[in-house]
Amino acid sequence: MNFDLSDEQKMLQESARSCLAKEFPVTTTRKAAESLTGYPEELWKKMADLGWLGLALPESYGGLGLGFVDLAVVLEEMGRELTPGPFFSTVVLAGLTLADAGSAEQKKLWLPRIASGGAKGTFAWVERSGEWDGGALVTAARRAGGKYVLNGTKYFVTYAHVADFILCLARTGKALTVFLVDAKAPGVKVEPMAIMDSSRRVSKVEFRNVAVGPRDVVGKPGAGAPIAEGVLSRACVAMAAEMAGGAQRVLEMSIEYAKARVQFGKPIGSYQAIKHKCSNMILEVESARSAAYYSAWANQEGSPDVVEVSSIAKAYASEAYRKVTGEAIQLHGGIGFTWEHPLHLYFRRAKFSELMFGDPAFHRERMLRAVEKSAA
Amino acid sequence: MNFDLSDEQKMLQESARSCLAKEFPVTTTRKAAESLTGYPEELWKKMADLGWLGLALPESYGGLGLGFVDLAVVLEEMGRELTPGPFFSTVVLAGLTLADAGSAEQKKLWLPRIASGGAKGTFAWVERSGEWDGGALVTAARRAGGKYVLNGTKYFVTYAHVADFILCLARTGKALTVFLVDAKAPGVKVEPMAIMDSSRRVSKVEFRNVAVGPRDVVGKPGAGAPIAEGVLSRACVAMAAEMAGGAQRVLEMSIEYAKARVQFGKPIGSYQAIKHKCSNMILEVESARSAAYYSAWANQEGSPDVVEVSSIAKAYASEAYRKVTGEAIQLHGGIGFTWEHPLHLYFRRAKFSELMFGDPAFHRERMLRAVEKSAA
Amino acid sequence: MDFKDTPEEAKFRAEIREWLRKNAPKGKRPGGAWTGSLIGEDSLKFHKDWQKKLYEGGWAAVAWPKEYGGRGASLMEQVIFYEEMARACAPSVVNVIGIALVGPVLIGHGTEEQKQRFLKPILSGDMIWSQGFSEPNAGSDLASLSTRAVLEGDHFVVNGQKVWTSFGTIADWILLLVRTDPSAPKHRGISCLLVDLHSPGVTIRPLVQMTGDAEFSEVFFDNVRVPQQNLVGALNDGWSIAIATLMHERGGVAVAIQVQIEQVLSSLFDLARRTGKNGRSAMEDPRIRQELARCYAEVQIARWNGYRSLTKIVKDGMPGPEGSFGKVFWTELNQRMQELALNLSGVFGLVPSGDPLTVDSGRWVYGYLRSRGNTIEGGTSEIQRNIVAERVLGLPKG
Amino acid sequence: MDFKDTPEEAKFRAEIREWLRKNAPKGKRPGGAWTGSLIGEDSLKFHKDWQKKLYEGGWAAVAWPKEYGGRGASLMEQVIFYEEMARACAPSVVNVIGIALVGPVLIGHGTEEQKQRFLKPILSGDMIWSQGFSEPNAGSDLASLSTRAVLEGDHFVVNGQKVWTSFGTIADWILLLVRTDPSAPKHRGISCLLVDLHSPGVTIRPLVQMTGDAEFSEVFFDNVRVPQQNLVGALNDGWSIAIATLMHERGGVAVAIQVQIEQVLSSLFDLARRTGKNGRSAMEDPRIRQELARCYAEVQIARWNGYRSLTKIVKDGMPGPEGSFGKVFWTELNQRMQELALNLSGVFGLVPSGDPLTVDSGRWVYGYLRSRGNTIEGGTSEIQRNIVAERVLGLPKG
Repeated sequence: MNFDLSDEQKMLQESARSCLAKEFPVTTTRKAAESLTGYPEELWKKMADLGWLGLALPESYGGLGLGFVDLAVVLEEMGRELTPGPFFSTVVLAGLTLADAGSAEQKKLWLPRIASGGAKGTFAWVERSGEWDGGALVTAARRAGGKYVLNGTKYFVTYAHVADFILCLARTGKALTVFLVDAKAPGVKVEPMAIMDSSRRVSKVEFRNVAVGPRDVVGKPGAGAPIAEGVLSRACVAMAAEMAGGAQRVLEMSIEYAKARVQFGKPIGSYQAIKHKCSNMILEVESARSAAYYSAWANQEGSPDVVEVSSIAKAYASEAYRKVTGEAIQLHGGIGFTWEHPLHLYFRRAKFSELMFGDPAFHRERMLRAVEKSAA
Repeated sequence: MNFDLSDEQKMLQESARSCLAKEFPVTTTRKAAESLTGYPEELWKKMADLGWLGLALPESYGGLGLGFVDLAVVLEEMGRELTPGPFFSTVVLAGLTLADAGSAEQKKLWLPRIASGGAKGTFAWVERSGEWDGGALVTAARRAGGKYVLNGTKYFVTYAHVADFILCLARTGKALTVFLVDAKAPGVKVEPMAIMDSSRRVSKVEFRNVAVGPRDVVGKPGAGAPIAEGVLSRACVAMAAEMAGGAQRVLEMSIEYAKARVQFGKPIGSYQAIKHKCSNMILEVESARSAAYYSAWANQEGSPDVVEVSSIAKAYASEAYRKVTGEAIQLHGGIGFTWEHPLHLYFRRAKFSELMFGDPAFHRERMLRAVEKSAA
Repeated sequence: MDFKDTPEEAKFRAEIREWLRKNAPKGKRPGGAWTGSLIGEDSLKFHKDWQKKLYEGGWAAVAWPKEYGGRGASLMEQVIFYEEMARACAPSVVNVIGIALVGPVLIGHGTEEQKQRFLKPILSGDMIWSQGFSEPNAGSDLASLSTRAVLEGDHFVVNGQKVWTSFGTIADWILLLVRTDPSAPKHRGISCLLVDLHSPGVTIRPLVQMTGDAEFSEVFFDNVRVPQQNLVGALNDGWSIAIATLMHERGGVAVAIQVQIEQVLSSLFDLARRTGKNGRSAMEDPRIRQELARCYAEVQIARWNGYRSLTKIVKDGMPGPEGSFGKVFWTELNQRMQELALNLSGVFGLVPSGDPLTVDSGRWVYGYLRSRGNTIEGGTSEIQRNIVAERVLGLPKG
Repeated sequence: MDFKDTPEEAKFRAEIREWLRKNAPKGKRPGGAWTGSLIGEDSLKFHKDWQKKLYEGGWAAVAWPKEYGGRGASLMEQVIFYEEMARACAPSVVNVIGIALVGPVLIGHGTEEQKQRFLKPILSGDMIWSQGFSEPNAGSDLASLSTRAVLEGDHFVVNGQKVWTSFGTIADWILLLVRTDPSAPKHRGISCLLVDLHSPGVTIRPLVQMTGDAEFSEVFFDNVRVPQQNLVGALNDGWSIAIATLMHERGGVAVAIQVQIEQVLSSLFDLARRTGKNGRSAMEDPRIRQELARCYAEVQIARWNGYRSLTKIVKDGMPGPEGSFGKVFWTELNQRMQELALNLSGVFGLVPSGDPLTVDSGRWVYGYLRSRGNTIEGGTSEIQRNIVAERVLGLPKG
């Protein structure tokens, strides 16, 4: 048993930290987040150059063939700086889904381009009901001749406004199917949405009579449910890693401030109320990290407890992140409540991450069902 | 608007406090609680002498004709010292129920004897299901000739082992009816139960083919549900008052200890962690008291929000009491964990009070239904 | 113990209710309806007009003595006033600092000249006030403030910086705490000045808070000259005035706050009724019901605590222990209500105002962010808890 | 990163599993099955017999070096040992203080004579040990202890009182912290003695705790004579030994604790499955499901934190930050699990062991009460949080 990063993973961690913290710190990228695309183009190029985009994609398709743990290392660092951009959507949601369930043709077409930074993808899931349960979806693909005709509206599709293709979870009769849709296809309309988390971009995507060929089915027709389950598990773990990184960064800011800020003649960090607050924060941050990495490993190894541990990681990390960012604002007092201080960006991101891909209650229920199923 | 005790009520409070704290403090009555009856007989006599037993009973039946707020004053003081004995069962559960819904004959027979200390009563409600919802009850009274035949088993009947009569909530067909049963009647079997709260006595009461006459029906046949609703509301308020008193006493012990106990060269009460703990404790104690008295007043005045506010008081006060006693043990450290220190008696009482007559979740649901009903 | 109006109270209630029925503005209002925001010309004018109307009706400051244009209303009547204002959904007054803080300070400590000059325009809303207490290095530890005022001839010369100055961008005047004796112990060298914000040397910079709004400002003083007659109370006696002011703030605000959290609760319930969750109304979800019930219960308890506190103040001139934790209680409760409201709509709950998908015009997104400030401004929850522990429970100072 | 056994670990696991299959006691056990109680003759004999069997099989102290009768097991092997003991529902050893604390202290700091004399009977369970650290006025502030030992000729004369002495009533010997230099700074004047509890002048009084059991004792020393050769380590160097001992306690206990809370979780789920709530299984109640899921998740997270900590210890000799809050994590989690279990059965959950209506032989009533001690004993949660803040996060001392 060994719960530690390898030396290579530690090097990856260091290089990611120094790249992001020095070249793309939150203090500068928050301006880019307000730009048209929502992220600096040079950041995306840098990620491609460093090999991050193909990190966990198979070597045969231009990737580095590393695992989800390596990916988690990078995601944790991105979480620290609230790195904006379509990394999560392209790599975690789209790339790994194709690598996992796509046809040889789909892989050959898209994976090398993803790895090189030449293509971006995303995954369209939630609809107006706001529910993450596949059973609630109404977007449907109707068979017409040898094709499918896709109709419906998806929301909160991350970075769809820059995506080349969109994986869309849709109903085919009673079952679900995942379709690979060209973002420029006739009938696809992408409209950016405003959200509280200004460091991430999402869109509403309308599919109106979009024609999709049988070769654009990911996996088999009707096999969308297990594919979506995999997408959800990976999204959970990736977000948990990001959240652990963000919470860690917020904790560090808080400790630094608690040591420096003097009130009543003493650094506020010498008061027990602040000490105990910080102590609770580190408990939550480290626990979130443990859960993120354990579940990353489980996903990487295809361990039978994948669903259960991914949901634990998502539920725990998002509550931890929310609490830690809230406490950090409180600890910082007035300065933490300003627009200028980056804390509120973390606070906003925490809430978005908590609700996106299912809230903690949803994941506790998902987890418990998986536990019951494996016990039965 | 005036949310304060009257001068008379303050005098009652003072006299109750000095009587109970000086003559029957928890440190001495905890021995009596292990006796056969579970309380010192002289305490009961004293209560009768002071007029407490008839405090809220009509003057026409030998009572003092005061209100539920006055009763709450006495109950709060009893809560402070965990006063054992059948006061709650006899006065709140039995006496007020007869005063509210009993026939003239029943009142004439029992109320003066209750007021003088000459008779004790109780109320039998919960069954093996553990549920407080009347719909879950199976104890049933079958009509046979001009009589009823009662069969079933009740649990957690407070001080039934010393009661002269038992009000029993039973099913008559689809409806519920309350029956007044002589505790010595053939077929009634009272068996003491062990419970975690050693300062209160409860029994299992079996009714096996117990014959009850039509004159023993309280209110009308089939009118048990609203009567039980009244019993439940009054039980909630009375327990909330007791709990507020107990929590207040525990807070006082904690403050005293925090001032006296020195570790690392300073009284532990000078450490912020202890300060904030105590600060949270007083918030909960005072809030529980506000809720107890507001709901006592609402019951006294027959205010339309009785159900709602009684359940608020019960739910809030029991969570407050549990938290305050738990924190108090923690604050006392080792000494608070000993058998000898009375803190654990309060901790036990808090848990019992929390679950008896419905747990906080039950009361939040009851409250919300009442709110919805009054809004509709 | 009695929770019904006395005949006098009932009369007062009928009077304000009737006046509001005739005079409260109807129809659509400029600006964010739910924020009571004063940002923007339209919104400021709307609120100033409303204050003028209140002033003309004699309702601008019910708590002030009659001789100064108030109604000498008892505390209970003030409660009734706020209750009826809320019932009529009447807008708040624009000059809240002037009416709730500066007016009472001047009535208590001001010279006759100061009263003559300032009280009427405060009431009418013609002279908007702000409060200059906090500084970058004097937050919880307010008494360590370092903005200096030096008497030169018949003027004070003021230098320094204030922060978290409410209404800074729309205010005409500021109630300022300054250090006038740097050699004295820190509570003893502070004075209280009335400063015209249009004076040369004053720079006001909006302080954007995490909501994106700028309710507050930073105010810089660079050799600002303030006439000596603008000193309130005695020289170096400003700390006791500041404390009295903060007390006013807490007392006055407490009543209005209760009305506000009851409105939040009511909107939260409305939202729950309208929201679907797992194919049925959120109002039918047992888990959400528990959370709603918890909020409902605590809002009532806050009200009852408030009633007890008011009764105590009326009888003894000061609140009991239940009055000391009111701010901690409502601010933390409000944070939970805002959070629950956001969560009800799932990820759609995060769409802010402006987007067509926003829930309740974005009030919950705004409220979720804004509510984080409540546990900081006007004394952090940590400071509040220390105060309760030391002053109410008598625990030794750390 | 890999969570599977290495081949060596797998071999070790197979060996202990096989031995337990053959040797672990089967059938009904004396005493409270769920408390692991040692109270009562029967129960004590049962546990002593079991320890003898472990000793004969060479399993009594896997962590000790081979030369002293242990197996020199790695930390991972110790984890495996505890996991397999739990899997086989094997009883715990009776002489836990001897094996987990006194043995390692003697191996590290004892004289050759002390090792020869004490180690073997510790292993075999023939000599039961207790630990005498806390005093009535030295709880969290342990270093302020005042039990005195004065060297007179070749004996120390000990006077004073210890409290919360575990196994006091069944122990033969005690590891005692005493003050040997009252004039030195408080951490510098403490020594560590091995004291025979059968010595004249020792009085042991059972300390009944709020559960009604007496796991602990008060021990009084009235001119107790202790031979000089029973001093462990150097004179006045006892504090560092005490700290090392407490570290041992925390490290060793952590592994066993994880197994215990997993058992609590599993029993809690069993109970929920069996319990009816509003006409259906509690396992179908959405509110209870959330609470169960929360407990389940946190138990897993405690395990993962433990794994990280173990990995760190193996690599660097000391745990990382995730190891510093383990006690706070499990003790507070356990309190919540005990509470949830009680609540599941409603008011029937409060019937203690002995009454026919009791749930799960009263284990939850007992556990609810007992769990309150966990956040106090071995360093209160408050002290633990201070330690994390100061030593891990580097915040300044108050």
